[in-house]
Amino acid sequence: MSASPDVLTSQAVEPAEAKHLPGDLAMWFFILVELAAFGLLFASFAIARFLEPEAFAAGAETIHAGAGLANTLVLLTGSFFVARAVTAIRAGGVERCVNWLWAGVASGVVYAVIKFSEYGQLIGDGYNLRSGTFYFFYFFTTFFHLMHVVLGMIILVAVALRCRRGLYSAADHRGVETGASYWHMVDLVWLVLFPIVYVLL
Amino acid sequence: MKYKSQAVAKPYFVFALILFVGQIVFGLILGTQYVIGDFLFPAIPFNVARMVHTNLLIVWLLFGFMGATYYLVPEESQRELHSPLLAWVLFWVFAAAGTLTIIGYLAVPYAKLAEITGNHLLPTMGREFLEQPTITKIGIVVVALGFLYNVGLTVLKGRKTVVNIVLMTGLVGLAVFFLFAFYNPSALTLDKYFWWWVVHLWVEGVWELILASILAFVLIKTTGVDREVIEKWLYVIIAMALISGIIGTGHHYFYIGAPEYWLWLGSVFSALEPLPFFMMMLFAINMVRRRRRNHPNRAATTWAIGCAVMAFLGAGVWGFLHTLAPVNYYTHGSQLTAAHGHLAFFGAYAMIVMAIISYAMPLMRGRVANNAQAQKLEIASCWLMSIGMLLITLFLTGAGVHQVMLQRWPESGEALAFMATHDALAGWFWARLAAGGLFTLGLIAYLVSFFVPQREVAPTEDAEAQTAAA
Amino acid sequence: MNRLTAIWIGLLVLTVASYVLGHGMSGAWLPLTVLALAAVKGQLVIDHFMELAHAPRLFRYAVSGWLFGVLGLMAVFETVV
Amino acid sequence: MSERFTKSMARNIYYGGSAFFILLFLGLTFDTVTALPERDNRDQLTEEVARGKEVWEVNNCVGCHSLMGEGAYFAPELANVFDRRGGADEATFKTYLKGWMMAQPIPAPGRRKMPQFHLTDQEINDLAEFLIWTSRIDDNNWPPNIEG
Repeated sequence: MSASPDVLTSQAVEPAEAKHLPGDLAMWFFILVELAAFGLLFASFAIARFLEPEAFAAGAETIHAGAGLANTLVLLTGSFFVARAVTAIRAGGVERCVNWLWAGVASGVVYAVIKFSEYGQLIGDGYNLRSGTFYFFYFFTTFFHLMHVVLGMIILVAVALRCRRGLYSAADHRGVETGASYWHMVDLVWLVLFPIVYVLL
Repeated sequence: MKYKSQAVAKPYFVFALILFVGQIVFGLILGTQYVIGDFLFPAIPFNVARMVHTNLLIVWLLFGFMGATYYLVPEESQRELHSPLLAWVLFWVFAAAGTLTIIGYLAVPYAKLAEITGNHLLPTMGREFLEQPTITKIGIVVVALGFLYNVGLTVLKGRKTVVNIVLMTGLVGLAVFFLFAFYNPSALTLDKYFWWWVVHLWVEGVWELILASILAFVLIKTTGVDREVIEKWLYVIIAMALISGIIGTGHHYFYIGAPEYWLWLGSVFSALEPLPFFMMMLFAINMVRRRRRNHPNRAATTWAIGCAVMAFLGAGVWGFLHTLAPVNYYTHGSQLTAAHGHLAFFGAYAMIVMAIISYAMPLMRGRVANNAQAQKLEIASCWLMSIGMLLITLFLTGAGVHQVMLQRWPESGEALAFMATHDALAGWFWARLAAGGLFTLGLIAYLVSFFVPQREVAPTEDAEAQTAAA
Repeated sequence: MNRLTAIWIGLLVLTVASYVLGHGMSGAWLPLTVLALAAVKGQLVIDHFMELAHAPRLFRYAVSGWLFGVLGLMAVFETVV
Repeated sequence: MSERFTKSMARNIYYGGSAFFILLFLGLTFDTVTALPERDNRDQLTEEVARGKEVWEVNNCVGCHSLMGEGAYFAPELANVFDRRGGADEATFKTYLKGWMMAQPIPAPGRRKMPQFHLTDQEINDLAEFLIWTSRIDDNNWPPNIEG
């Protein structure tokens, strides 16, 4: 399986007309349930903040917004890499697809490193899951999300390895789409989490 | 019946139903004690009757699950059971241990039973649902290990279907989580925290895997829908069950001393718990709609659909009703808890066992299905029991709401005391007892349906041809 | 420049903009603006990265509905608090 | 092209999703177990309290009563009985509990009956200590009022 020549433009292979759900339907059930879980967490966050506005305002002072900003940029970039991987495989570019996928994994690593240094600082300052409702939400929601990033990385690695073994092609690349869909969901959740936790408070 | 060894399921089913009758008898006693406080006192105090009622429930469901496993594993694996003899031996061991334990509960005071069985050596008794003497608990572990060995080898050596694998993970989980019954620290909150690993992770975790796989088996057999379709839905549904149910354990950690964050965690994740039950209901109804053939055993289909619907109502709707922490603050440990418990256990677990019994018993008795008359009676019994249980649930819900209004909602000083509140609830409890009577009628009709004479008995060959076609 | 690259750069710019807004300025309109920016970013991801613009409508509605639902709820709480 | 909804993907989600949530639950359990000694005043969990819990267990008290809302709902909640019947005073409560246990079963026709358990003075004292210790566990302010 080698990359087919670039005579096929990415436009040509994109399923513009027919309705197409990228990836496996089973994954989409999972994505919808995950979104529901995050949605309930965000709603709870809003309620908790409504109940204890001062504690939330004080808590927000102690977290590091710069790290949140950096991580948003990293995740958006990771999402972009993985979207490029899908485009690549649609054009038959197996090798390019694998490279973009690894780039996506790398963005996840950078994200995790930033996240852990952020946790390290806060824990060093004496905060943890039980330092009040604000810190519970901060630690739990971001850690829950971080675990999703890690799961997304595991999925991307699995997809990249399978892709390298030549299991995906321009004709059959649903596995790449499935992994990419999960990864973008993780990004989407962060796009909501970022303003709520890091910007608004 | 395709394989001879499937027949070992029969004694398990028969004994399960005998214990079921016992459970209901004690349920009626309890219902009566709720309105006539000294009924049968001191011969059978309330705590003894309740212990018998709940323990019989657990044990008859376990017998039902084991019978279901022995019936469906050989058929799914396409080979005989590894050791039918072991299955028989374990049947007698478990039945004897169970019977002795119940006799122990009834014959001597509980403290005496604890002393006789050496509870002080490894204290595990006296906790809700885990009242069994330590030695009985050890017996349960031994039976479970033998059972898993027997069934596990059969699955390993045979065809590995999704139904088989999901059932096995459920059964292994059941055995593993039961081990927490032996952990009983002095620190009460710690004790309660891990107690739920047995109770919640059973009924809202691994038992759901067992339920879903038995349901899938019955649906594959009775609807003729492509196995592939049923199996992938089975995976999705149980995935949802575990995703929501594992952290959903948190709804039990609100008010027993665990950290405050469980109020949020338990509320968020248990709000998702109705989802798998909703999917299961849609799934069962859909599969029956899309059926490729009309299986002659309509009663089994009725039980299967009934199970999915009642499980959704009992576990899904009635669970959600009081699962959010601010609501649960007032309803925790009230009659509402009892309402939810009754409908959830009946809908999800009692009914799935009756569904597999309904499907398998006629086959083990040499016919594809019972005759029309027997099935009519059986279907009527399903409706009677379901309506009886729904009424029990509704009356207990009424009692629960009324109890909260009188006892929990008002400030200290204005709130009614527990006993006075219960006196005020007597009307609800009388109605509940009457509904229990209706349920009992349903149970009697169900048992009678096994003895309806079969005039046009289908020959065994036909039965096998029918099953083979599935 | 290809479409994905343009969208990626747009997302980065919007992110920095919302951060600068949130930390450099104040005003009653600010939280709503930040939430609106998040909605735009989310919808871009949904349409172009997740490719739900071309997916069966049910899925696009479900995911976009989630996005606007959550952000809308936040906006309600922002104006109430 | 492969099928849109595949069994292998459904299976991966079952295994992956379960493993994910089991790990998360284990992490939370670790944090909870770490936090408990402070919430339940582990340093005040004396020999008497531990023996009292055994008295509670071997007499199957949970078969009628509830403790922190768990158990049967046939008789009153007891996690706050120390406050309700003892006025949060240890001596008062112990006197009350002893009198109560001796008086059972109360001969009132039709009333719910509590059996006579024939507890020794020491057992009653241990039970009282257990209930007093229990009443002091931080259970997020439950029950809503003194009646439990």
